[in-house]
Amino acid sequence: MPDSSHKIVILLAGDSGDGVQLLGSQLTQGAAQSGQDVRTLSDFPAEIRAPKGSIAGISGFQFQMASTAVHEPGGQADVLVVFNVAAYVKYRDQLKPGGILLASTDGFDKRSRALAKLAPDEDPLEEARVSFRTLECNFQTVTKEALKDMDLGSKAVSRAKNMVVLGALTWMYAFDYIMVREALANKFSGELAKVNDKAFMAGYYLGETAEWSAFKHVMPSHTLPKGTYRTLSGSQGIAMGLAAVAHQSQRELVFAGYPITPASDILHELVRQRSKGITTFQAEDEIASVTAAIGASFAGKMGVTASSGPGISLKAEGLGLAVMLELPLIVINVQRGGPSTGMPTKMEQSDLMQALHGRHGEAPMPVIAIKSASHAFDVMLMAAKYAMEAMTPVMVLSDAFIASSAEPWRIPDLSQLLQIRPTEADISRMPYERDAKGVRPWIPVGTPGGAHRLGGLEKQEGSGEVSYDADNHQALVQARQAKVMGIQSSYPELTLNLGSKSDDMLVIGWGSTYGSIHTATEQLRRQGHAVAHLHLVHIYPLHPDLDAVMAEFKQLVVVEMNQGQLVNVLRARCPKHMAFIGQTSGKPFDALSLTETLLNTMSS
Amino acid sequence: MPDSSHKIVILLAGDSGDGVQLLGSQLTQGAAQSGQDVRTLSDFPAEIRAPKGSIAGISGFQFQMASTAVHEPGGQADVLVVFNVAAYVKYRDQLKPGGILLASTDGFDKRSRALAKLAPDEDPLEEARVSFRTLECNFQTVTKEALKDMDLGSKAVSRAKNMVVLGALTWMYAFDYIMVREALANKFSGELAKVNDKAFMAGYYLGETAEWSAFKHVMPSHTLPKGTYRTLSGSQGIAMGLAAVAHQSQRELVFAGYPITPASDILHELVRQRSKGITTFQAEDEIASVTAAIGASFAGKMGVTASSGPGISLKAEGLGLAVMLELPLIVINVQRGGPSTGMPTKMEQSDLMQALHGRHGEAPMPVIAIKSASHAFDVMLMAAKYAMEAMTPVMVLSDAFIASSAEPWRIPDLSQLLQIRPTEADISRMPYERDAKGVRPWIPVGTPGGAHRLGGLEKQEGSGEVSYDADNHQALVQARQAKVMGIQSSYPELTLNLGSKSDDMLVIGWGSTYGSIHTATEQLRRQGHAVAHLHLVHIYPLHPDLDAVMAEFKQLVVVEMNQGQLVNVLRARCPKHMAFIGQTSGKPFDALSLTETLLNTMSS
Amino acid sequence: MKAKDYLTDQDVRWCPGCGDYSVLKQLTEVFEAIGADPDNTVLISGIGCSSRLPYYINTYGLHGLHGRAPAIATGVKLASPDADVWLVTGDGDALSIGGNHLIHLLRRNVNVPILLFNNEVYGLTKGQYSPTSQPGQHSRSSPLGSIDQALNPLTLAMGANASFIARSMDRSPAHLREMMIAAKAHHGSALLEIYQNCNVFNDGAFERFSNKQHTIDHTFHVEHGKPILIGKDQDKTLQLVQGQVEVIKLSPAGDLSQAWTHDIHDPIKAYALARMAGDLRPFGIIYQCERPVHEQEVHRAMAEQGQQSLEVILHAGRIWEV
Amino acid sequence: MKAKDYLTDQDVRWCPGCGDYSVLKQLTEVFEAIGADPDNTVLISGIGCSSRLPYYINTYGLHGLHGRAPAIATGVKLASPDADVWLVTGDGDALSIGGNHLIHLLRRNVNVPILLFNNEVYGLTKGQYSPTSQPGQHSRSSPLGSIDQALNPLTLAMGANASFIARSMDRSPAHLREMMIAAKAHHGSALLEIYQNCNVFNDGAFERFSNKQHTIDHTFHVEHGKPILIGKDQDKTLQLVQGQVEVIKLSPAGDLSQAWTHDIHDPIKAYALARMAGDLRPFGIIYQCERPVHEQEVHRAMAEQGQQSLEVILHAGRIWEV
Ligand SMILES: Cc1ncc(C[n+]2csc(CCOP(=O)(O)OP(=O)(O)O)c2C)c(N)n1
Ligand SMILES: Cc1ncc(C[n+]2csc(CCOP(=O)(O)OP(=O)(O)O)c2C)c(N)n1
Ligand code: SF4
Ligand code: SF4
Ligand SMILES: [Mg+2]
Ligand SMILES: [Mg+2]
Repeated sequence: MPDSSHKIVILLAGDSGDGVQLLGSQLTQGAAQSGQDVRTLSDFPAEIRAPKGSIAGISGFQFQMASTAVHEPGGQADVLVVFNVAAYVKYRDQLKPGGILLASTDGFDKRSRALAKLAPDEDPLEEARVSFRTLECNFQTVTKEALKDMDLGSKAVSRAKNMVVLGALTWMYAFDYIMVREALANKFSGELAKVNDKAFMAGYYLGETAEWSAFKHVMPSHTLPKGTYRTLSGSQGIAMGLAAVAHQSQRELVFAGYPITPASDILHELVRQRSKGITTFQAEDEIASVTAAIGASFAGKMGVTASSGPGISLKAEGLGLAVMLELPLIVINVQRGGPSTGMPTKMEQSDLMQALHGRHGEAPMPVIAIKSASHAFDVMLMAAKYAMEAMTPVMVLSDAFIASSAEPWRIPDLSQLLQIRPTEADISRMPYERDAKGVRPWIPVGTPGGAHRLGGLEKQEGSGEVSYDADNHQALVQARQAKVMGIQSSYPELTLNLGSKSDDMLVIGWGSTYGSIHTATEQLRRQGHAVAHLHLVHIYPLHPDLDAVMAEFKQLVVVEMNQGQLVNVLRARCPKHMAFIGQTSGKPFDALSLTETLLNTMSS
Repeated sequence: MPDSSHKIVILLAGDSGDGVQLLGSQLTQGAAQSGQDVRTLSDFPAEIRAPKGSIAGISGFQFQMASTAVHEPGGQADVLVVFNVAAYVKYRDQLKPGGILLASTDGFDKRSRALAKLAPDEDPLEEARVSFRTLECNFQTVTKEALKDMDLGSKAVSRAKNMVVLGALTWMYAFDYIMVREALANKFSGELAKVNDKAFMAGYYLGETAEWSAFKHVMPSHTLPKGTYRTLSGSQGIAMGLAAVAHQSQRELVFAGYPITPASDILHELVRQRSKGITTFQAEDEIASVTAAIGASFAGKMGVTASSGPGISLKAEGLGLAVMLELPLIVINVQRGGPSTGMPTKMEQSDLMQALHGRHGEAPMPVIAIKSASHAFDVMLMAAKYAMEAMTPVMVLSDAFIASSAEPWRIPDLSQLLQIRPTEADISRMPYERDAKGVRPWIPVGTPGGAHRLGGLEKQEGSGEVSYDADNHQALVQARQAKVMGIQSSYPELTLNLGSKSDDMLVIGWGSTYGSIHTATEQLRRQGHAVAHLHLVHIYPLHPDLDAVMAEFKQLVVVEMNQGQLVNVLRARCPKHMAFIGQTSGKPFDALSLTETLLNTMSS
Repeated sequence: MKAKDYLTDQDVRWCPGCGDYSVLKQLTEVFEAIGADPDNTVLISGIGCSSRLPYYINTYGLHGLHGRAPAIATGVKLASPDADVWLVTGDGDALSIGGNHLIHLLRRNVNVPILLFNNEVYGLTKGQYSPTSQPGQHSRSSPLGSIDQALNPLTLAMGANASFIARSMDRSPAHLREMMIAAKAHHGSALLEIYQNCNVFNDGAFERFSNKQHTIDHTFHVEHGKPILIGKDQDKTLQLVQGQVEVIKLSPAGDLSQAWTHDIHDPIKAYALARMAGDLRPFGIIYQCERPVHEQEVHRAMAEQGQQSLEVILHAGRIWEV
Repeated sequence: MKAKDYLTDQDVRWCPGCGDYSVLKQLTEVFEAIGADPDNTVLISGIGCSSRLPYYINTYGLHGLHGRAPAIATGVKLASPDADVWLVTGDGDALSIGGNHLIHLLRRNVNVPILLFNNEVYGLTKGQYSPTSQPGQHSRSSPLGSIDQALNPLTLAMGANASFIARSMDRSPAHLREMMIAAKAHHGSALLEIYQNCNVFNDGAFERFSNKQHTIDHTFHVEHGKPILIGKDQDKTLQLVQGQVEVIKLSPAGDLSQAWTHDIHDPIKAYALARMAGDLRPFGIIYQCERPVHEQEVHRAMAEQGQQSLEVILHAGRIWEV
């Protein structure tokens, strides 16, 4: 009898060669198209291709789907699908007791057990059968059988295994198999398309024939607002957001980057996307990319750059220059585990203080934090608005989780997008003559009569000529600061993400912890606790109403994936005791244990 | 009748070609050797050699001397010595009403007035005679006369003018002219020595003959502790401090730098000094210098690097690596006016937040602030102690003011210097196996049986092998933090620099503001106000007793040459209201106006 | 516009006697000669005495970061491919901290003339030895003589596959103007090394090449298709002997067929000439070739590949209706 | 010690089939052959797949920062001039972000052999084009073909006045070992470019040079004092024609006196050989010369100038008693 709970967490795992990420993206796409809300989380191995069958080489893909809104990829999994024993060993602790284990038994043979460094006589499936509801199937054989008339080598057969699993799961959750099939047809061509389709259909029929009906689980459909939908990852959200910036500002963009995990995907998306009005440039390093972007902004296009960890550190000097030149610039930091090279594929929110202060001198610049893939799109528009309207570099914080996490997204109506009005090329003003908002003109190279000189030395207010005058410097330090504070007037209203001012405790977060905090807070509220959630988008300047909001609550807790960064910023401006919950494990908060931690914080 | 007040501020100013800096250093040296306490301040023009006679090209040298302890170069001058009209125009506002103006009239002719862009008929001396006690003398003629039998061109004569002035002032303040003369004899040789000596003596006799006796001012002598003295600038303090580090730690040093104002002088001093055990390396840029220093530390010597502004920003990535490798490293930031290229020759304390947070990831490192030239010497020993005993990079903050400011310094007894015991090359421990203090071993290249591999990726606690494990990362982030906190156990006691816990208000500062704050606080105390002064040396970790000390006072004020940096760090840990007094004009606080501002803060 | 109209009203702040004045002057004269459009001309520099030049010229200008001028200029060119961008840099700026950006600019062949002021010293920071300083040079950071080997900007450029390299001198105004015009006319990155005297920290570094009395013994001028002739009597030429360039007498005297004929398109001989770092050095255009220009390639590829509208991008791939 | 004793117990984490395995293996064999002392051997690398190598070798090792290995190695050498330091780097690491440090290391002539793994791609970041990628290369950051011109590591090194340049290949183990030994034996910076196949992101980039069937048409080996002979029948040689290296038949056939004799000390011909970036390329030691070694010069100068004790330093200059 089909089960029908509202939320299911599925974790897929296998060798990098098993195509787990592809399986995951097709499956979540199918889920979304079948009316589920979905959030995903990829867990890449650190190596390009670690030895086959080794634990280090396992790649994971987790998602949560639900017929109501979900905000995070979920904690412990209801279903674990493993292509081999190493995958099982790596992830068994993440499967709920009594959860479903779908195991490809061909990956559990003696050789596989040896590759996973298990004792020769150890059969982990024995133990599994006790703890979990197991579904054991030799997918290799099934795939071989399905493709027998296609004359393929065993490697090619292996590679189609993920399609069989895709079919089986599509059946199991009663996704619209025609859509999934169509999507495959669009993605692949020629021989490969045929192979994949056959394998997919074989998987789809497998459930029936193998009598897996007890595992079948029909999900009720999530009622979403009407519209055209697509799935969106954080990297895509940023790339599309930049396309939207070009559209809304009527300014072309120059994106300059240098490959680094996990920021590189933005460049990859941009070159694939071939957006009208965006020129991309792969520079020789991060210093060249930030300074090339500054050059582009000087020339009158909008310069954008992105990086992670080490690359962001290298851009420090360039960002200071952009502050001094008062040119628009967007810099995107896709945070990863630090310090130094750290854990490049893992997530962390430990660059916030660097975003605020990682430059010499008084060099203030707006900092905005992305909280999810779809939010990435909106944030790019905001960042560009502030950059082009206030003539300032803007730092956007994303992270490794957001970058690859995907969710269904309603494609916005272009007429509803944020308006951006770049500062005018007003040559009647001197290069550093400020308008009422404290903003100097933006005069692109080629503007008749607009010739002017900029530089990193302190400049005379107004003329922009070099000046070492004491009072002028004092005034300009303050003018640059005031101008940045000025963007507050464009901020949207500050609203609680959950709860109201009459609640007792306020949980404050920023960035990719959104989903976990939201879920945990929701849970506490359901349990009757008066807990509210506020997720900060504007880290600098903070929202002008924030102090007042914080003052309304008896208890304040800040949750971050670091050792305490935003919390100290807030402590410096709020006399109230502020609790802190931090984690730097490279993984997102588990909503369940976060709920408990918050509960303890409340009662303590 | 000779005057005899206890403190005199003298400001010398002229074209860069006039040798004002040399005059200043010889004069203060003479003052110090004649028993005065002295603090100096150089004001360099931004250009190497701006057009002769222009205001932009004026170089200034100010000092305060006193028969009691002085702590800063003073605010408004009692005496202004100008070599030309541009110098007068630039600095006239800095001379006290009724102060003495000593003007070299040859620099006030028509041509000079034109160069200074004055109206042809404007004679500033007229106005000067009203406001000041003027002493007018054509030093060019005096010098020419003095050197007439030496057959010199007018340029060479001009160049000796500063020696005449030196002689005149030596006479005026009754310094020991034999010592000054001797010093000149040591500094110059050959023809030049003769020229200078003649000019000096001519100046010395000038006072008598010119009947300047009314201006003569015999300073009582300052009673200093017995010992051998020398004058010391901040750059010298650092260079000698590093020599002392090599001596005390019995470890050789590798200093890697890249020229930048005002940090370059450290490299210049080091190459001149030729210290036993210190290798210097002028790298191709700041990134190369910090990474070469790290390489040296890996090899087993103590790596040191220094820079300013833009160069420090460029080192961010390297510092993060040093944190991860847990290798000793000293990085010295001689702060200057920012942001960006900013005001390279001016002082500012605006890099404190960068020192704390200017790296991606959780990358804590000790930060120590130098408060004066002599303190620089002591701080280098502390920094090296923490670096080598806790295996950590250490950031030392100095600034443009400290770098060139000079003071008399008692040469310390070597047996009294701070002990440094570098972490041992204990190969019985694994490379990342920590001792009781959380410190890993330091195993120089070449240690038999010590081969090991380090890297910027997160590492397994103990073995140091690469690890992406979540719990391990969490633990190591904390272990690195805890280890840095551990240096607190080596801190000297936290003592108030002035006043006691029973006072009402505590003024907190750090770095080169020491002199101004000290003087202002002293003044307030003299006026009967219960004000204490605490000058922080350890910025990170803060002194463990600091919170308790702050809790004792009713009122807290933080004074910094920035827009509010330390103050926010303290606010985050102290619920009390904290007032802030900031300045970013590129100039030190004037003690007099600081006194007033503090007074206003008290009563508000 | 006249040469002087290209000057801003800013006081020029170099030391009296500095070679930079000459370069500034020649540049304004070149601007007059080529009719440079101030609205479409951009000077990009790094940090150093030389890099102050843009402040004095009445066009668009950006005084950037130490060493990063090539990257900034690349960004300007990507955004405004048709702007006339000039790069202004020094030996420290271009070859010490900025060496990497320079070689990548040269390899990409971004269309900019590069004025590299080589004074073999860091002027602005008050006289430390630079990568082009001669071994043994006394300076503030090498009071007892530097031990570093010198970098040769011209061979480095040949190593990075530059499409134009030339050398001139502050004290040869006419030649300097000619070289600037040639660099501007070149289609691609054009590296012009300018020997420039820093009379404060490295006075006379190029005395033997610039002093009229010696110049004839220490310099020769190369021109495409013309024989290389050396010495007061122009009776000597060069030949390559086992990897060394040697001076030989023409024999029979005056027989120009024996002379090394300069071919700006010959990279190997250009490299040989560029290596001449001793007491005899070539001036003029040493090498030139045609290669695709980066910003044009970028925009050509973009045009070929087609650019998508926002509407299309948002709806690309799998979409569905709810 | 045997080759395998130089391996650590770490799992090697390169993709199966990666050319890096061969380089690792040859290096351990070279260590056995030269009797490398693990206590005194140091491998310094940057970031990249190739730069992971130090983790697998049981000596001192430092996996540093992307592009900065040359600077780190220089620091190690300044502190420990007698340590046997090797530099391990990739085309992205050494030539993209790290190009400047590399040329300064070469110019200073720090005594380190440099193993430059050139796979013409960024492997670790999953396959973007690199500075050595051929124009038109399809990659994750250039799905429609890269438009950048390639940088040539060997000409770049000649431009920076390197004292040793050589080329070998992952698939020629014996030759690779020989080149490693020669690089180690060289007194100064020794740049060894190793063609290395990245079978995941740029498979077959060097197929024509490494595939036994083609190699004879596309490669030739140079050895000092030996004639350069080309082709299956070794009946061709090279000659320089107007700046181009051309293949010509020996005529009369077999007359070696007509052949280009390789002279590793000839920088001009070395540059000509290094420029051969097409379908026929040289392998072996292309150039070598003796120049002062940086760290030795530093310590020689220090010894000559004399080092002062702390006591002397503190009391130098003007002091007085109170
Ligand atoms: C990142 C950074 N490092 C160092 C400096 C200091 N600095 C300014 S100019 C310069 C050297 C300039 O030499 P060069 O390019 O030869 O110019 P010149 O003054 O000789 O014309 C240095 C080291 C700086 N401004 N920024
Ligand atoms: C400062 C910085 N920028 C970027 C990166 C990301 N990154 C790591 S390796 C690499 C390229 C490596 O290419 P290569 O040196 O050719 O090594 P390969 O992997 O091909 O052996 C890049 C861009 C980084 N780690 N640090
Ligand atoms: S320091 Fe040298 S290069 Fe700089 S302006 Fe003066 S003379 Fe010219
Ligand atoms: S990505 Fe390429 S270079 Fe890196 S390990 Fe795999 S095959 Fe080797
Ligand atoms: Mg220079
Ligand atoms: Mg590579």
